[in-house]
Amino acid sequence: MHDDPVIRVVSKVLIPTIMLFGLYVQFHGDYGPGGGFQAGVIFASAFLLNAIVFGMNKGRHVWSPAFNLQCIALGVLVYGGTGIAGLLLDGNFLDFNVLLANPVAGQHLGILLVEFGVGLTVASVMVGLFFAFASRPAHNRLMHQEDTRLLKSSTEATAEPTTTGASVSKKGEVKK
Amino acid sequence: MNLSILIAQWNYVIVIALMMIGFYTVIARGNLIKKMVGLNIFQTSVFMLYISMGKIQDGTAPILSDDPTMIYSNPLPHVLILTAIVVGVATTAVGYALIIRIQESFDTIEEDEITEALNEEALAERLAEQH
Amino acid sequence: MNFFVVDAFLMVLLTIIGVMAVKQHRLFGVIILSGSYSLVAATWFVVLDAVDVAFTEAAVGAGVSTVLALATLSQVRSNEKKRPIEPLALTVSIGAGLLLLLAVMDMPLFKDPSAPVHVHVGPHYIGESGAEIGVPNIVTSVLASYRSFDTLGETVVVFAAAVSVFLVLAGWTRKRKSKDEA
Amino acid sequence: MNFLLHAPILQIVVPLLVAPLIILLRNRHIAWGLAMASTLATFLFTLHLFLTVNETGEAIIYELGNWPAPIGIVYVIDVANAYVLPLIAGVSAIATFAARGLVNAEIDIRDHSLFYAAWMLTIAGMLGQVATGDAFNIFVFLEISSLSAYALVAIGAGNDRRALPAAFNYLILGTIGATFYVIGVGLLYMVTGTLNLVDIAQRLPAIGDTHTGFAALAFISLGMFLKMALFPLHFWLVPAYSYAPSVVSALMAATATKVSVYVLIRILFGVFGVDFPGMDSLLGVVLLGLGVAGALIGTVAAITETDLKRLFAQSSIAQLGYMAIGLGLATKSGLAATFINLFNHALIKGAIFLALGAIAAQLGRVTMSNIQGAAKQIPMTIAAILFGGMALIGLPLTAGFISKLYLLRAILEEGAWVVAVFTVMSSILALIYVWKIIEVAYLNDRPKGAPVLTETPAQWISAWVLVAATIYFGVQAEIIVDAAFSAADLFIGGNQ
Repeated sequence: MHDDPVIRVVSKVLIPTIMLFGLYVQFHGDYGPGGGFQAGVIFASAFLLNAIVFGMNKGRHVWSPAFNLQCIALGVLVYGGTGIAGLLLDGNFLDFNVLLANPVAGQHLGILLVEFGVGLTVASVMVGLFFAFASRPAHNRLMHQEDTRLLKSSTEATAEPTTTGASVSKKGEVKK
Repeated sequence: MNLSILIAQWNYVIVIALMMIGFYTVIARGNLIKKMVGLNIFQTSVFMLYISMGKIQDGTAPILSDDPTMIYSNPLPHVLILTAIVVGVATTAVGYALIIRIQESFDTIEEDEITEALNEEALAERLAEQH
Repeated sequence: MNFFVVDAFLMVLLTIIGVMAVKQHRLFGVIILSGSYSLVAATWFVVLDAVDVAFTEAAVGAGVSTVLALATLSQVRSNEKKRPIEPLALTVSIGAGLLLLLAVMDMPLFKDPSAPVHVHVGPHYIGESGAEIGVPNIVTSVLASYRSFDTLGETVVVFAAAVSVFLVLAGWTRKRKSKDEA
Repeated sequence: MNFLLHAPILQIVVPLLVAPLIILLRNRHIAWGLAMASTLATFLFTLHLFLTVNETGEAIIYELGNWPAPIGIVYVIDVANAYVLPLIAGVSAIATFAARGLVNAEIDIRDHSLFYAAWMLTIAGMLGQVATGDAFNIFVFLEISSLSAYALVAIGAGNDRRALPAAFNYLILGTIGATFYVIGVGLLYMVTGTLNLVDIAQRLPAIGDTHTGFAALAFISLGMFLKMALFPLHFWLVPAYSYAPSVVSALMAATATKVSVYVLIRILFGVFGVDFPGMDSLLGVVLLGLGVAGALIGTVAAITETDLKRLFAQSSIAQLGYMAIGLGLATKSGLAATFINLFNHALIKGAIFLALGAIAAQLGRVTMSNIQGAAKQIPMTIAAILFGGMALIGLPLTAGFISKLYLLRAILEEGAWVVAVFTVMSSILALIYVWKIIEVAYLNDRPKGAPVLTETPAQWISAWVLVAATIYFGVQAEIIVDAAFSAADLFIGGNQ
């Protein structure tokens, strides 16, 4: 697919637009429909488009799996941290009124922060899920190759499987 | 049952019918993907039940405007269902991940074939146990 | 009247898609029908004033779920094994349906402004959220402030889904981690 | 500021936020340390709540975001859930301690931080369900704990591929159960306009005898029956417990179904109340009948099993049957008996499954044939299983005896002789499978060529902590009995 110039050019235009729209949905959620969750999904779709058009490896290069996993956790922590902040400022957990001197301003800040947390987690989870599902066959093939090497190198066909995944793929291997 | 009420409440009646289509698919179908699809239909229909109860005569979307006479539909069911949709997709993702692993281990996603494989294994174990 | 026509049309459409999805044996068709079911449901949500829900349902039910389903489909047999109607399952689902129909008997009328949901807690959100939170979208106010803890739970559910899928599939994260730790 | 003032929420938030922290740091040693520290902290918080609530006798209401009920979500800690929370937190802390060894043995090293994250989420989800005072919040936390539990069960596929279909069935039935619960809550919300449990309970009597209320009751009960694996909706439980990694089986067998039982009690007795129309037939016919059937069939099924994890999973079905019988009596003493049983059974099953885990870590599976004569090689581990088994039968000096005693007393108060006979019969039948284990492990010699089993104090200490607790609460039963009766008192007033 990455040879098709039309798709390449169109997606180069589309990807930033989708991201911009994602940001709009994220921050306009106070005034119209939208919010962290919807924005997260939209934002993620930009990354998915990038990965589909320019290849999985390039896609993974943009947002590395390790960093992605950290973003997933970070979003939840931002949300929870906002709650804890309310608690430290002598309010209850998730009390936004105490965040700033003016309760309504505090509510605004609180909502902004938690929506950001939701958006961050959702966007990274969606990208993460996509890679986890889409890379599965390639990953499997890799494991199969390793198993074949293992089987060749040792005469024992019952070599201890090293990982949970490998034990499964080994069964498939033996079947063949 | 009073038929006239059912006709007046036809909206709920159809939602219930949809729910049961989904529910039947989950419990009756043996294909695991079909089960997940049934679950999706079942849950979406439950969302519709909630949204139905939030609707009010002549209401509009619950986004405040300057017009004080405006009637808004109840936002609470909307919030609950937003949460429920997210929970639903989370379950779906885990379900599909399990289906992929089941396919790799059992080479099928038909429930009866999996059960057959399981029974064979259990039988073999029982025989091994007796010896 | 307009509302009735659109509502009825979408409801009928949903029923047709639902029945087709159950009867279809090609899994690709089943998944696409399931996605379109969510999409039509999203449209229906707009008609019933639930714009935020519609947005999410379209993005998630029609989008994410379908993508995940197709990713799964690419690795399995593409047809469902045909099987006869299960009498027990049919009885159970009809029983549950009848129970719900019974519930409809005493339900507050559809769109009735005097229904409990429209007089008890809901009006507080509609009437006071402007002053208490100052955000025009009431759904956002309720979601992020009044019922903020539910939304924290929701975010954690998404997080849990990611953790669970990575654990189950043990795909790319696992590969990276072998470098870091093992 | 005083952290203890926020204990009602911190007990949930600490494990909930430790999960992402574990992922962020991604070091398996830190992961275990964090899990251990947070479960301990949670246990202390719940203990503090238990003591405070029992001292003052008043419920603690914690308003999240400072929004009062029913506008916002509130957490309500009363004598009933202050009794359940330390149990869950305590068993979780002990299981987390045992996890150090068991996880190393059974789970791939690269999955450890993910595992501990899911582990913490399961615990946080269970605590949240128990502590919350909001009907929809129960659903959210139920899903947090269930979703991570599905994955935890599925990791068992590293040892046995049957964990995968087990996890999938668990997922489908768990989701159906949760969706039924949501339907029921929706119907309740429809007629009352509120989601706060106390508020619903106050508004329900005014609604009167409606079909909608009855359907809500039916759907919530069905959903919870599925979640608590009440016979005949129990078929997901046995595979899920037996193929999950040992430490997961231990946590789930000890706590997961108990949480659902508690939620059922809270909704049935705390929201609908015993006088709700249709309640008498649900309790007196459905719960009592299914309870008796479950108690008998679970025990009989346990006798036929040769795999010990499966055997004790089947016995859980029987024990859940006893709990259902207690609820079905619809009396204060019946409810108190269920509360006692809930507590004791959690300790017993936790002990048994942790001990089984110590063996499974070496052998992969624990069957009657591969523990032949094991008592000589691993006396402490086998003895823990033995004590657990004796407590399951209900022999004196164990906590199981107290459970059976109060259950029988409650049954006889109602004059339900038939139920009493069946309950005793099921207990006596339980003797058979415990005897089978004694025979195999103590009276047989270890066959030649069988793998040599070893044990270190680190492996059996956690099981023995729970065994010691069963014995302690079997002798010093007053603490539990008093707490259980005051919890029951909350739901069924003194006139009954």
